[in-house]
Amino acid sequence: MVTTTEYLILAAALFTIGVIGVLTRRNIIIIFMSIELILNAVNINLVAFSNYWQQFTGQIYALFVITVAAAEAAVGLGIIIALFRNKETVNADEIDLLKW
Amino acid sequence: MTFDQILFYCLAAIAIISALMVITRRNPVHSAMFLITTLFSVAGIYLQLHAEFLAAVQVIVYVGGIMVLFLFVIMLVNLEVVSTERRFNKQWIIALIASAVLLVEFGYVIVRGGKSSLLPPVTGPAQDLTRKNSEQIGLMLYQNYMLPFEIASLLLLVAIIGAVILAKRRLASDK
Amino acid sequence: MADVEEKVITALHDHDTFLDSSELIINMGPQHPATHGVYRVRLHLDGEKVLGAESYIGYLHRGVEKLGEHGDYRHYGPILDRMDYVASVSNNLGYCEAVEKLLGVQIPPRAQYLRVILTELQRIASHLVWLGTHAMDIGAMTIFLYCFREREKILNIFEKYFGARLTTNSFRIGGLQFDTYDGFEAECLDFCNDFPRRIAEYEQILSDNRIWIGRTRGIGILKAEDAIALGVTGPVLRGSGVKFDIRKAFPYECYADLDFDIPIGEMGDTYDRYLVRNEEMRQSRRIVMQAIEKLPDGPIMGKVTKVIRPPAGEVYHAIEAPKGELGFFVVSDGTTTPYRTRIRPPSFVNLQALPPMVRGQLVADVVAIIGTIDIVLGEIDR
Amino acid sequence: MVEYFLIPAVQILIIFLVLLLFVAYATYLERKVVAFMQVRLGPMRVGPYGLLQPIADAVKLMFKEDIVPAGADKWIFMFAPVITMIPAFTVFSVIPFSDSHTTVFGYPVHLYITDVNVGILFVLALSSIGVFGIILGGWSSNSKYPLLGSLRSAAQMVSYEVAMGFAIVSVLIYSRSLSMIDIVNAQKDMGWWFAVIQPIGFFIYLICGVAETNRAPFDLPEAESELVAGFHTEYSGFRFAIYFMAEYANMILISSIAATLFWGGWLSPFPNVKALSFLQVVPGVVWFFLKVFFFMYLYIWLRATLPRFRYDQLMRVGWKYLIPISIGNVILTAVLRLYFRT
Repeated sequence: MVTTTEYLILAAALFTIGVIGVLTRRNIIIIFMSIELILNAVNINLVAFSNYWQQFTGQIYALFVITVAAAEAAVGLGIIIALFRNKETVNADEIDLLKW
Repeated sequence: MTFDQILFYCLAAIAIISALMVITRRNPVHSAMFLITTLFSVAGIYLQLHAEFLAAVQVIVYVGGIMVLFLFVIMLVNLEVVSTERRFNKQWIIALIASAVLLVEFGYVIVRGGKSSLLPPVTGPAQDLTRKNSEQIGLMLYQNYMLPFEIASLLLLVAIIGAVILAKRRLASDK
Repeated sequence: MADVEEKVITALHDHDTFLDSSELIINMGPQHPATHGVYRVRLHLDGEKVLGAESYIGYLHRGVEKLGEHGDYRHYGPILDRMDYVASVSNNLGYCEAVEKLLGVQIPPRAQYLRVILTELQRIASHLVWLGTHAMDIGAMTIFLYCFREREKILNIFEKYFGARLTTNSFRIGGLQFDTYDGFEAECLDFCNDFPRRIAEYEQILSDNRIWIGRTRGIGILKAEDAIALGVTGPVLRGSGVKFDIRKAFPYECYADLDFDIPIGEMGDTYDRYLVRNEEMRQSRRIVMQAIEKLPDGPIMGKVTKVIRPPAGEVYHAIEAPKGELGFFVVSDGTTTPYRTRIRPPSFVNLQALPPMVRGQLVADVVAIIGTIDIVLGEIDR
Repeated sequence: MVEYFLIPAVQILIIFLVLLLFVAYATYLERKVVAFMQVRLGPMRVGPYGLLQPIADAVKLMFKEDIVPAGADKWIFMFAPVITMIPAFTVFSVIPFSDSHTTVFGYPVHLYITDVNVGILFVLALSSIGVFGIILGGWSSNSKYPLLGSLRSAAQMVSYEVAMGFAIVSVLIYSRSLSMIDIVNAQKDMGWWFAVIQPIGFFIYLICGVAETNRAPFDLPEAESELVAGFHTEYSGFRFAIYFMAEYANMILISSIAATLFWGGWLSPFPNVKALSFLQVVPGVVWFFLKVFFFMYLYIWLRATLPRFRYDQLMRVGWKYLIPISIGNVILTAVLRLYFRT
């Protein structure tokens, strides 16, 4: 029997890895992928609690999180393309102008 | 150790190792590959938690949809210089310290929470997660969570339009 | 002309690409399934859209023109077989007539009719190869084998008559080397009687097919004035709506006695050229049937000396080869060797129309357009 | 232990081997059928009527040099064909070949590997993975034609998956279950194949299925005349064979799903008509494979007949016609189902 705590530890680890990725990487696409990692960590928590309480609410929340992730990926990647078109870079630290 | 546990530790190890690979690989395509691996093992963990529908959705939406989009964009903006550039930004040490603090906090909370069983006990009638998973999720989505569901659909619509407008080629007349 | 060139040049330097960064350059060929030989076209792409195209030719260069200046007049024939190798008969016809013109020789009527029969059969065979490969480029693979089935019948006739299937050679300066074999007329008529049914079969597969129409209608439009400016001839010119056919405009051999129509297109797109060539096959069949009906008896060789020594002078003579105007410019200095043999191959000139035609189309259309021009690399590179 | 591990393992092995054989002979079938449509004979040299041709092909491809292009991403290049093949074969674990079961050494054995309650979602999920092998294979080749081919296929497969999903949803509204077995049983209870009740959904599924497997007339990712061989231009030898096998396995898969969802799986035609009950003498497995064979034949027939679409036309067909029609079909089906509840 795997306890809820173990799921939470896994989720915490994934979350932290995601945060490290967001904070350290330059490539904006990889930053986006790290955000997906964070969202997944949250989903594991939601589903683990859903299992703990024997309620579907957690799973449905996770479903909404996936929906939001899809929307976020679509818009985010659109932004990356627009950015690349204008600046010819995908490095987050080179995009340092508010206006060009 | 039961079969369940062995499975969990395998999946968790795969998830964490490939998550580490995601944030350390130089080539974005490799990162995407490892992210797909992570997503798969997370889907496996959902299966362990009796969330079959969610596991299927995870694979269909994340792997089949979002990651294809990612790869598509990586190929569109494929730069030769990527392979020679610095991977990490300048403040990576500070970032690591901050993340370490975060991890410690998580660990503290989880260990404390686990020991003193801070989780409240089950309230309300328990639902049987194992039977007719997709049917029950469907019923709940369309009855109890109708409004959030509609809002989510609206969000997707906005995202579609937004993505199209953002990625659309600027016409010569706009310039 | 200048206008067309301008368009091509601006196309090559137009950097308005999808990501506003770099255009994609693709080398289609020299090893590519759809370039009909060792032809290389360098495409400038924006995603899938073609911004410009440059042709690179010469991979099959064998010095055909130069070889003509090194043997005597008769020796040139077998070399010319290898020029447009899907229409060998037509190559020889053009050359022989040019030298005959230079010599001032009249060839006997039987030889004239036989030449017409053979070249018209060759036109059908050449168009069949075109239809098969063109359809294959667009993805319809079955039609290819159907076309080759009919071509096989023509090649069987050729094999019996010439002794060869591909590099046929029996046209001599002054007439023909061989007379017909027994049953030649019957076999030709047999083919002609069967042929309309076959064309109907091809058209049944393609003409009303929505995918085929979608892939060819409005693709690679060549306007009549552009076509004339580029010097395009043959079915490509006629597809653009210009009624010009050397067989009618400057009749040679016995074409003046034969009754046939010149089909023309309306829009000048790939579909029109497809229809024009299909109709040309029908007209060629008509010509063959008439010629066999009228085929006179008599000698097959005119009065030509053993050693051909034309008077000093020059001549340009063009015939309507399957692909367009095939012209031979022969200069004689009074010796037994031509001083200069210059060839105006239709494929080479027609290929000029490729860059303006593919501009703004998609990659998939490039192969359709290369197919519709109907090039043979042996003729382009010579 | 025997029930949970051994029997499924043996079943998986048998189905895998049978499937490999089917894939090999699907290529033979295609070559023969296309040959007969094109007035020629097809393979005739290896074995009687060329029957050993697939084996000869496999041996040839095994011994060919495995070339990795210079500048290619070696690991991804070597791994990509496998990514395409694994899901194509895995999905067969939920395809019900028949509902009959026998007893082997005292253990009940079914003619399918497993029946999961999210069966059709499992199918969709796994089939959406196959596209990665194509994208990554094209990208890692470090060559332009494969890259164009893989970008095309990514766009194509993602767009046609949407319409295909909606076509399947229209069936699910009637079957009220995601399990493949239940879907067939629902057709048995209704007495009609879903193809009769859902003609629009059936045709959309067929079109999308052809597009999903990158077959003519939607074979743009590997359009021979334009992109040389599309995403697998740079592949040779055994890795090419894996792509090839995955393509044919996917064809069989799409045919099997079409048979299961729309043509009543293992059911005999018109199971409710008494006069036709003699058809039930034929075992369900035979009916199933006859149906699969028909769809495979349809694939080959299409390939021999139709020219290829152009990229923009393909996208237009997908987004402007198939997706709206399939959504409309789902709404119509749901409304009808609501008002004529049976």
